[in-house]
Amino acid sequence: MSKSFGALRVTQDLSFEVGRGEVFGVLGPNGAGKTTVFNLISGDIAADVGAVVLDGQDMTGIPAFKRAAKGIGRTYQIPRPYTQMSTFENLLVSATFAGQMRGQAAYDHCATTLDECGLGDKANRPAGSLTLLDRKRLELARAMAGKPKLLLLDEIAGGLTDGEAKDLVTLIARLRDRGVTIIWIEHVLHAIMAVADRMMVLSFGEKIAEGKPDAVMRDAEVRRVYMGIEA
Amino acid sequence: MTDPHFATVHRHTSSSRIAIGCGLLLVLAIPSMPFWASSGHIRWAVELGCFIAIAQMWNLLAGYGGMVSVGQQAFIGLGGYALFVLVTLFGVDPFLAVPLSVILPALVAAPAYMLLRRLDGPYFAIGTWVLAEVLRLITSNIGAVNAGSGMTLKAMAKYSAHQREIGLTLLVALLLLLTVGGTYLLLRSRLGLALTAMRDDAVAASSQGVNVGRMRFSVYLLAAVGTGLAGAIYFMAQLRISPTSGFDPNWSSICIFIVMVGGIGRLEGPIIGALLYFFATRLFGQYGSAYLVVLGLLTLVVAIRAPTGLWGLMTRLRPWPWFPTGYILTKG
Amino acid sequence: MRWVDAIIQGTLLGGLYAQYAIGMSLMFGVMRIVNIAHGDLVVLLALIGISLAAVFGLGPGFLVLLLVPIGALVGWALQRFILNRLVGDDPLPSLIATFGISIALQNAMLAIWSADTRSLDAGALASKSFQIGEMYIGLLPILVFVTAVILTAGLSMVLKGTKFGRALRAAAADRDAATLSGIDTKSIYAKATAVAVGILGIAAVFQATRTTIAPADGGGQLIYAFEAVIIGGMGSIWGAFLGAMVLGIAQVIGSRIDPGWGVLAGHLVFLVVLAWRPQGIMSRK
Amino acid sequence: MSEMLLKARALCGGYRDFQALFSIDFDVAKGEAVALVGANGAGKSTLFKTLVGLLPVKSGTLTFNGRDIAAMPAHTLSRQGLALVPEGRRLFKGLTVEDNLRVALDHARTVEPGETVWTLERLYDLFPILAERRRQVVEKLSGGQQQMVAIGRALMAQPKLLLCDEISLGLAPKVIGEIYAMIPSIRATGTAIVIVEQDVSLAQRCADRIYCMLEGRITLTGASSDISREQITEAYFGVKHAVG
Amino acid sequence: ASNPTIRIGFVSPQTGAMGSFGETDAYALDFIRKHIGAGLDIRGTTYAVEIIERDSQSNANRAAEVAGELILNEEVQIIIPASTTDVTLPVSEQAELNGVPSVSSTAPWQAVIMPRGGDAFEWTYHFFWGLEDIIASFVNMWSSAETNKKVGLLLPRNTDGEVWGSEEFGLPPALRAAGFEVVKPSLFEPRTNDFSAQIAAFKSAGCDILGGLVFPGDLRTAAIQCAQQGFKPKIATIAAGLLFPSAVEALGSLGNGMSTEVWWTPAFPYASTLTGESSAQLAATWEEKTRKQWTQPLGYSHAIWEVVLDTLKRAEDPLDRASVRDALKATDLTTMVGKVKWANGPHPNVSKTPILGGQWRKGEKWPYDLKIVEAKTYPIMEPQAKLEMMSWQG
Ligand SMILES: Nc1ncnc2c1ncn2[C@@H]1O[C@H](COP(=O)(O)OP(=O)(O)OP(=O)(O)O)[C@@H](O)[C@H]1O
Ligand SMILES: Nc1ncnc2c1ncn2[C@@H]1O[C@H](COP(=O)(O)OP(=O)(O)OP(=O)(O)O)[C@@H](O)[C@H]1O
Ligand SMILES: [Mg+2]
Ligand SMILES: [Mg+2]
Repeated sequence: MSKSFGALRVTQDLSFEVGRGEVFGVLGPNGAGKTTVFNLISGDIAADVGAVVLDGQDMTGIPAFKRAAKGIGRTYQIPRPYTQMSTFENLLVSATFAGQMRGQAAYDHCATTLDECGLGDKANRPAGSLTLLDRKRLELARAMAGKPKLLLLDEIAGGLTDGEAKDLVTLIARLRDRGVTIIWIEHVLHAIMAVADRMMVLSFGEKIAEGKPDAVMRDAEVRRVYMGIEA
Repeated sequence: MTDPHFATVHRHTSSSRIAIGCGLLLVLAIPSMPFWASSGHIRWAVELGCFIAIAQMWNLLAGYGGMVSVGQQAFIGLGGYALFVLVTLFGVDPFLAVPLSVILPALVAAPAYMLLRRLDGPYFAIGTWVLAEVLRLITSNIGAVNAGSGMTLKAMAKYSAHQREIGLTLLVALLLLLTVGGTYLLLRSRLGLALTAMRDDAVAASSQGVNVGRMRFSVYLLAAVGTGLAGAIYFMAQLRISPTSGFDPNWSSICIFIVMVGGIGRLEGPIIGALLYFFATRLFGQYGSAYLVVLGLLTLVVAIRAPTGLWGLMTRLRPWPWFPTGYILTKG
Repeated sequence: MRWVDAIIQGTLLGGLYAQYAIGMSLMFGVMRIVNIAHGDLVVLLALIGISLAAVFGLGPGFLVLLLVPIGALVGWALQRFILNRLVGDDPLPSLIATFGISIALQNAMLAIWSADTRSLDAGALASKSFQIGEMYIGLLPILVFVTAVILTAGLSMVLKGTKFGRALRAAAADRDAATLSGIDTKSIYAKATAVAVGILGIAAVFQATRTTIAPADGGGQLIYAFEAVIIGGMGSIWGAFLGAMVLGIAQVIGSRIDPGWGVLAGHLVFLVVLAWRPQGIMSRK
Repeated sequence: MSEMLLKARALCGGYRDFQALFSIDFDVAKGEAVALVGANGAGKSTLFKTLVGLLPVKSGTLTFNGRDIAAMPAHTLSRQGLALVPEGRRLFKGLTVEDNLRVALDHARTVEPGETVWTLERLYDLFPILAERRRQVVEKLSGGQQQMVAIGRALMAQPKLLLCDEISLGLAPKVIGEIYAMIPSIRATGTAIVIVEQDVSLAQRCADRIYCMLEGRITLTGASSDISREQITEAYFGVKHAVG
Repeated sequence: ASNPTIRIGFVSPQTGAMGSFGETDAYALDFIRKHIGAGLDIRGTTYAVEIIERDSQSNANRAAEVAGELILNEEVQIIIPASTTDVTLPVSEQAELNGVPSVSSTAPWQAVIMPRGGDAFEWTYHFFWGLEDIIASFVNMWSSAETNKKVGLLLPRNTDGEVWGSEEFGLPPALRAAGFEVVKPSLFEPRTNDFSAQIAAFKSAGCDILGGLVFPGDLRTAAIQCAQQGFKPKIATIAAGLLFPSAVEALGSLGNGMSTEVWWTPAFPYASTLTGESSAQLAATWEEKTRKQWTQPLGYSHAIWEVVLDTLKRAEDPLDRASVRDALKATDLTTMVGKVKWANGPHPNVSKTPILGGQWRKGEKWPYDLKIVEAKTYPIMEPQAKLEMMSWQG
């Protein structure tokens, strides 16, 4: 995949694969192009060259809403709730359209998901009144409500307390156990290290490392570029 | 209920059951008016019905679709002209021509949307206005429809006053069922969810599986058809149409006033707003400029003090919705 | 020659639209305030000016000196007491409020000044022109155009390169954050609207000199001003100016082809520009 | 404690019909680094917004630099040296990186002679990527880059007290490291810092004192070296949950 | 002791762009209300008369709405659409369909009859002159001066402009028949800002005469641009736009010497059948009361009430629409503006009244005075002056 914004080349010949039921971590300095990769996968923006293949199906040229229905769910780094709808209705949208559920099944699924994400008591509150952190939770809940096969998580652990981060990791592990494939962009290392099966590190749109979390973190280049540890 | 996650979702309330029941009865009562009401009241019902329909369509477009238009007069004029052309030039029966008149607005709305779809917010608004002006200017240059001097619906004279009233009231009842009832059903359906979601954030909605492009298009088209139908009925009652009366920007002013004062983004708003506007104009219209100054200031006060409109104020006092479209999770 | 003449006349006509458009560009393009009463304010200022001229026997030049501060004051008050409560991401509230103001203002003016048409007599200035070959170029349109250029250049400079301009753009983008950066957003907005309406004081004098003024005339030029701002690209003052030129030239060329199609030609060009570059011709996006 | 810069006593505040702060006592001394911790929804951001005047003080007293600022208009506070890096960045969209920073410079506090001044150059040294993107409109920056601009904008105001709400949110570890490494040098110029930080050990390391908030109240305060993790955890969650 | 009440509906543009037309209507209404304050005595029975006025807001839709309301809700016996085709057409249409007599004036009869199909109507009656008269009057005026007989026509794109410019029954064919060469660019959009195309066409054809129908706002724009573009015809005769003194004043010195049609002036040799006042007295009272110069619609605003009251008095049953209609149809009355008698008309629903030609000259009491320069078409009086050439002195 490649993508340029004008003269700025954001990702360049980037290729990677994620196995079914895997938690795949994506790390990289700010501006490395991680969010852009998500936008390319979810179809929010179109790639200049390259292809996204989900379950053997080529997604190139397929608009975002169809990709969602085919099982790609995502969260936004900067939350984008439907501010005038209630939290519950926010979920209902993706359960209905991305998850293609109807009626009682959708209600049940959304109510469960809200509880799982710790928003159970805010179900009927307008999403616009949520705090930043709750909005981030809502991002996750809404993506989950769409019953995705592939879940793209963009920095959802930032700002969580240790305890909350642990809960989150547990939740993600549970999702994986249900067979959901997860790609997770995260700067909160202890959280992602706790659950990722494999990781990739981007820098200036290029992959500088990929592999098991521990191995990646030991990589000198990664330590220098990303952690700022000269060794 | 052993399943702890069996969710209970409420949509209707007792107020809504009463309101919808009453509303249906009222609408169904309209066609019976020729048998008991005075001609004057029938005419009121027809005009009021058209205002409600036009405002409700604007509300669907602006309040739910997020597409603020100041050019809905385009479709009022097209609906009206379609009727006059069908009747006068093609000799179609007027009452039969009314439902056929929505074809023209639909045919124009489709390409118009293609042009406007890339615009949002104020861009879209101005775009619709220009489009309406373009239609007005083109119409006033077409000789076959009498160009600038407009057309007259002489064919109505072949019906008796009573027959005309029966026809018109039937059409208005149908119009209200389609526009108010139709919008309500649309909003309660899964499409309603999509519509509200994309109004709040179109990008997020499309990544959640909502086909934003098609939804917007459908809403634009539906609003055009509903507005066109109302336009045809309105001008059938007025008997005359001209480019300046059909494509009068004042229609947008009326929509804005009714919906904003009534309450935007709620189905109840346009109904309350239309009632207020209609009776205020009839009661105080003869006070000329003083009345209009007050009307203007009222709009200003609503914009500042009560952005949710009269319906917003009413719900704050008594939260009794007539047309609930939301989902309230009571147990989950 | 015929077409050269058309382009020149169109450009000069564009100068007229630019006078409306640049104030609107400031309010609509930068602050996202849709001011429906823009044209009515011109009429108000013109009527005040005509009355002053009648009572004190003032010439147009002197009137400009009076109307600009009056306009600025009106603009300041309008923003301070009304529009400041309504600005935000959503342009709808300001649209509704100014729509209400427009109706109230039009009818209040009708009650005060009656529906009579009035104008300012600029004497020979209005009908004077220069002859170049077969072409006649009116002095008044040239004055209108030159004034528009000066206003555009000035305003654009203020917006781009001054502390005031940056503060205004910042306040328009995020009021709370602007407050945090030490900007008194309400006062900045009030000043900006004062500038926008002050400019209309100049437009009012020109308008009353080149045609007539009656209370219901306000809406007439409004659509052109909006079109110019959008053609140019929101927020760009030079864009609005350029948009006004495009519109003026399109209208004149259109009416040379057939006088009935002049206004229509302007609208069609607007739609074409929108289809081709919805973000406007001067926008870098 | 040495000279007090900010002093809040029995401060109450919140939103229109919702009280979120209850009788808060909160002090910051000149040049001090203070950490504010607390669970999601505890009221940290609300406290910050109240301190800088974005939300009204409902009752209690609030002084900054010896002056009562409780009723002062928010926009006058930045000139007195109070700056906030707001939650969620709140950049000026449509303006370039440099214009965002300049807006703050335009209205900055006038520095006294001898004080170190934050200039654009100094900031670009700190975040070189911003120098590269200086002419780009901010909404096209990546999340982390935007956070850098937000920090930069607050610094440009030449603050005496810098309030940072979730400063490290969205930043790569390397940048977080750099920012925290910078704190001593900021403090050295006499500027005090309050940070909201979820990483308690990091907070403890870089702050002199810690305040813990729970449900709109300060539940624990003290020198960071004196407080144990357990105390913090308890103050965090009350008695409801204890993290195992 | 309640008297039977006759209800009269009255629709006029009091607000909006056409507001100046409503001024004399409101004045006459005031007068008539006082005049019949005690009620109307009809063959021994005293009837109370209620005049219900409605504002059309210068908007044709609104005019139709209020007409429907007056007819159906207020159940008026007769309806008066006062001033401008935007009121007359929709109101007449409502009256015709719902069977209510309507009486109107102040628009060339073709503009009221032709857009509605041109056939005979049962309920709606109109008195005014027609295009054939104004053409004759214009031709007489223009023939009285030395010109090259080339006329440039300026007409707006609206009902009036369409009718005046009609190639069937409008100005162009008639003028050609009278030996004039006609330059007629297509109709302009009202409130247009640029007339350079039309002016270029007139200039290249070398027109000595500028004619047409232009409303005041457009007229000033056009006149100034004519002067700028060096197009200075010897004669400028414009209908509608020069009706009101305010419009002539708005033209500034360019208005001096422009000529126009005259519907009514204080010099008309008729008197009111209601008060016996002469035309001059009517104008004098107006000027005294309003401190404004008299305007041409004043005569018609008055005359329409003469017709209405006369009709009601003759009606067999003034409370019955059909008998009011019959009385209206049988009208034979010499009013302030001349004789009204539908039996004479060129069309069953039209009664013609006189038209003269006038020229605006610098005045004494008021800035500009309207001098009658043409009275051949309807020789009801002697001309007051001879048509002079325009000076175009800016
Ligand atoms: N619409 C756009 N136009 C121009 N440049 C863009 C646009 N979107 C992103 N960029 C640039 O592309 C680069 C990659 O951005 P991206 O958001 O993918 O980074 P990221 O890896 O997610 O960073 P972070 O960790 O800070 O969120 C950045 O330098 C950014 O400035
Ligand atoms: N705009 C608002 N209107 C009403 N209540 C609000 C608003 N913003 C926040 N609140 C409420 O105020 C309380 C405190 O919120 P605040 O944002 O200050 O918490 P916080 O400690 O910053 O949490 P976080 O870690 O999530 O940022 C919460 O209960 C929240 O729901
Ligand atoms: Mg990112
Ligand atoms: Mg917070």
